Amino acid sequence: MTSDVLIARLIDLIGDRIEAHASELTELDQAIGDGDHGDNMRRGFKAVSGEKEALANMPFGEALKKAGMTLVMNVGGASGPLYGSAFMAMGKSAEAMPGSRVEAARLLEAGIEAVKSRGKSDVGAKTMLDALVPVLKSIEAGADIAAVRKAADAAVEATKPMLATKGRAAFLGERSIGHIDPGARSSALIVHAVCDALEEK
Amino acid sequence: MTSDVLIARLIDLIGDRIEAHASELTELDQAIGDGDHGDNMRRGFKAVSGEKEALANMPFGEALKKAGMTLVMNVGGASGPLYGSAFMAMGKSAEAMPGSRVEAARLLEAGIEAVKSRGKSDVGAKTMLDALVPVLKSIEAGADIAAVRKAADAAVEATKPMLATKGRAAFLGERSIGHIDPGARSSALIVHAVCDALEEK
Amino acid sequence: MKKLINATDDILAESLRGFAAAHADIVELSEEPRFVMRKGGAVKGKVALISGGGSGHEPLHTGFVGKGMLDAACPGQIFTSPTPDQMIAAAQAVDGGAGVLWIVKNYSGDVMNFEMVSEFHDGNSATVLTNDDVAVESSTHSQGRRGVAATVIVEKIVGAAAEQGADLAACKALGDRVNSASGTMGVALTSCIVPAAGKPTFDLGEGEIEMGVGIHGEPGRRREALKPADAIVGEFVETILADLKPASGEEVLVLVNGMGGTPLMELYLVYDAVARQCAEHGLKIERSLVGNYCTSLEMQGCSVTITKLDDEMKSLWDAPVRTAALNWGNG
Amino acid sequence: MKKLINATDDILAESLRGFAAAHADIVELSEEPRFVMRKGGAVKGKVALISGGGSGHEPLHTGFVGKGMLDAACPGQIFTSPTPDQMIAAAQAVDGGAGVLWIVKNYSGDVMNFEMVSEFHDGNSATVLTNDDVAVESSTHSQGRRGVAATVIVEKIVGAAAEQGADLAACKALGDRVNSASGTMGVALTSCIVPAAGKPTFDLGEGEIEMGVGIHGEPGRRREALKPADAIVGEFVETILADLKPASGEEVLVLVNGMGGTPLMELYLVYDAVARQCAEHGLKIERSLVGNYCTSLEMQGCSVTITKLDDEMKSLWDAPVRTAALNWGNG
Ligand SMILES: Nc1ncnc2c1ncn2[C@@H]1O[C@H](COP(=O)(O)OP(=O)(O)O)[C@@H](O)[C@H]1O
Ligand SMILES: Nc1ncnc2c1ncn2[C@@H]1O[C@H](COP(=O)(O)OP(=O)(O)O)[C@@H](O)[C@H]1O
Ligand SMILES: [Mg+2]
Ligand SMILES: [Mg+2]
Ligand SMILES: [Mg+2]
Ligand SMILES: [Mg+2]
Repeated sequence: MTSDVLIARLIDLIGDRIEAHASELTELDQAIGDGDHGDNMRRGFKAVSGEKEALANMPFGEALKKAGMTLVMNVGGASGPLYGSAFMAMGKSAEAMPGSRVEAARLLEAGIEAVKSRGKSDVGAKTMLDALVPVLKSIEAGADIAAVRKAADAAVEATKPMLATKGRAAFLGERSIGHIDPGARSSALIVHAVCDALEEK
Repeated sequence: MTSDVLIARLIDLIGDRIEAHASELTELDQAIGDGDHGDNMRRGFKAVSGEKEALANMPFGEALKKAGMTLVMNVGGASGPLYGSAFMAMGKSAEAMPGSRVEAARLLEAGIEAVKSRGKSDVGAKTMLDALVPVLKSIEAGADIAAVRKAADAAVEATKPMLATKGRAAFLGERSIGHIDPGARSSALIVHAVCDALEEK
Repeated sequence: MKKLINATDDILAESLRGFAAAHADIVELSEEPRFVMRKGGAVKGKVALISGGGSGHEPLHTGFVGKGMLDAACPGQIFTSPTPDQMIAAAQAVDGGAGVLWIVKNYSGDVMNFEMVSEFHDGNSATVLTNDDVAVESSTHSQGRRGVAATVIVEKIVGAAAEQGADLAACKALGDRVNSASGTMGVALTSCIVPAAGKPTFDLGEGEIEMGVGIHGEPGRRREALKPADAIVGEFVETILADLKPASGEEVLVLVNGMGGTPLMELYLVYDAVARQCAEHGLKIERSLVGNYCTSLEMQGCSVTITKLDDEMKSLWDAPVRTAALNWGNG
Repeated sequence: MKKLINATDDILAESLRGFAAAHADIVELSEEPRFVMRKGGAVKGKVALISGGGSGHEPLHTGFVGKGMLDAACPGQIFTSPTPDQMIAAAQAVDGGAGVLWIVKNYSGDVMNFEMVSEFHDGNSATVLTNDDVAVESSTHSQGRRGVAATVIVEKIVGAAAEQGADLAACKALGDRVNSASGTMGVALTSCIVPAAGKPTFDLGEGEIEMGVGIHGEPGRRREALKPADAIVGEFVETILADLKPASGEEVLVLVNGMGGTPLMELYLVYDAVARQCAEHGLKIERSLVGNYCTSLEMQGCSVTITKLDDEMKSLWDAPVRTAALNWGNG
């Protein structure tokens, strides 16, 4: 798959998955947040979809940067700057489509680092990082696509017993325990969409 | 029964009956009014009860006038001026306890006339007059106490199909049909209490 | 019933005490008999404006007591007209020698109680009866129309005139003129809960609204399916304009009034709809007011009032007012 | 979901249009990127105060734009922080050369978006982060406390100082001081409904309340049985005073803030309870504000804020302000 095709497929697949799961994300956010995560993600990736043509014709890194900026300027909330910064950082870290597992891991790592520094957070705080970092680890450990998917899903489940210490859920203290983190779930959805795109290759 | 005993009994019996049926009156008023008739009546007759001692020691007519004034100054709404004016007018019409059926009818008639002129209304408008006037007619027709009670209850039921043209229910137009008028019901309650007192004689 | 209250019987007393304490620079409270008056009481030589009515419509009327608006307000029990003793005491406290103008919303209870005042109290007085609610066609009943949110506009405009020295006859004529130039219609999305009743006055299904509702949870024109704000406003504007018959290009004041439980965000959205539709009808909105002014406890919903304006009314609307709920033009 | 709206996606745009039209004498609206600014834009030589945050808290912040308060407000989607482009455009429009003071409520989303502004836009600026919510004990989380209704007080007092010519450093220091002198706690009787979600954020039983709730329907300290207003206020006052540790006889400002769906009658009743309890604690309420100022859509409930006052803060509180939601002292 050429870079332009991959970019277009990624945009479509991520957009579809977010759209299909928007109410689920909102419900998760209603339990321990403010009930807007589904709408935030949908608005952001709709805006990215609106730029599909232009993005597909950019170099891979530039497209990621531009998509990140679009997320920042359209999402708002916590997820806007976090996903936005992640995509921008990934775009900065790699000019072209990653050609190997190692390059793919480097790309994701750059995104994760951006989330950590933007969110002043790390794994264990019951956030999207608790989905993204296990996925990175599984890639680094040589997992195949099916195993990466599994790692993402397991990581999402694993946020359930966590006590939130970052984001809006942190205000709940103990009451945040027992619920899946909406940002972890949306991260897993994106991971799934990327896996689908890669399988089409 | 002497006038003072009768006055005290009337105050107790009317007060008890209103208290026991306050929620019923409110529910009737919720359907075609504003849901305060039970509370209005209870507040008014509680205030009258608070003056029982003083009222019992007054001449019958004076006690009625004073009770009417107490209703006017404590009830508010439509029922305050209406029942208040009725009691005041009855007090003006008779100095002493009515000694005969004819005198009793004259007393009630004075009250009814006061309601009509205060409310600029007459029978058929789905108001308390549609309970009071049939009761007066039954007394005039020579009914015994049991029959007076029946007349009151039948009159209350008969307000159900009426179209309200006076009071708050009038704003409902056709939608006022099918509901009992709360003021007719409270009038019947008072009539029942008076019948009880007379039976104790 | 979920309310921020202590005992049902104490709601009114405690709420009024809180109101008087929060606005001690503007009002004084008499607890027995119950009335709120402009701080300092009677203003010599000025017509005294007194309004009153059942409580539960706050800020109406207590929130409109102060310089440039009401001299006193008599709050009755919740949804129950006040009693004559309150009105008499208020009149004695604020009559500055130029007479009293009673401003009364057209409900039989209110009308009768205010009527009784004249039987106990003499003094120079006149009454303006507001009856702006166009929801209920007047032919189907003999009670006339209800007085609702335009009462606020009457109180503001006549209050300004009285403050500027208009005499009793002029105040009365002006009040009648503003009332006749006004039409209101409302909608409820939910019922209010009268505390003494403890449960909703009516039950609306999840997808239902009550069009033409009053401010006591009285049913209105009809119950129907929830519809978009534009459609609700469309019916309001059509009905009001059919009644007011304004000339094209006529200047109007628009009041979008919340019923108590509807957030400002929705009220401004309704105002946007009214503004669009007034423009389509060739009307010029010269003044506006958006907020909770004539409420019905915690009811969700709103009403729209349109008042045809002339230059005198416009300048009186703009005149200084200093009350708890309306405050502008003060140095 | 029952709301006075047309389509969910149009709520914000239509509501802002209505707001701007109703207050055209005070504000101007930019639709894209979205911000509301003081009519006339930048005031030369004056520090520009800009706030922003998710919508659904009206009148916060748009209702506080105008002379003596904010120069601009950036409304995000409902309960969602605005995006950096809005802040940048607002800063460009209102910066009068003396720098920009950002007033931001402490939520990670808001903080991150405002932080990003500095990465795209340079210019002299400082930030006041409000975090007055004492409901959640700070030890149990690392997010710090939420910014809630005291934000209104910060905006009013710093707005007055900026209007009087205070420089950026002084405005920033004052804002931090007012914030530290303030504590807030809230309660919900019902949940709000985020339009895009279409159903209540949480379910409270008929006899339940959520103590320590935030302004987005986030759960608070605990869910418990409905209790009398005095008991609710008792817990608020104890918790706030434990945090503020005022001296006996200390002067305070009290804000009783409605969450959007609670009528004024109840808010004044709550104020009465606060006044009684402050008196018991030997505090002197020198200033007060009662009404819907920092809301949570149609949520029923309220919050109480207590701010320790000094003479400077008192005089700045009294200084003229002319906005849609606060208006006093104007000739
Ligand atoms: N400081 C942070 N670091 C990492 N992720 C965070 C942080 N704060 C929030 N998040 C993530 O953002 C998600 C919430 O996003 P969203 O609901 O869109 O924003 P908001 O919380 O502002 O309403 C959380 O579920 C969490 O995964
Ligand atoms: N004009 C009138 N003439 C006679 N009775 C009336 C009139 N208006 C109202 N009523 C009576 O008063 C009753 C309502 O009383 P209440 O609920 O206490 O007052 P309000 O209607 O002011 O809330 C009605 O049910 C009716 O019987
Ligand atoms: Mg959220
Ligand atoms: Mg009634
Ligand atoms: Mg009533
Ligand atoms: Mg949010």
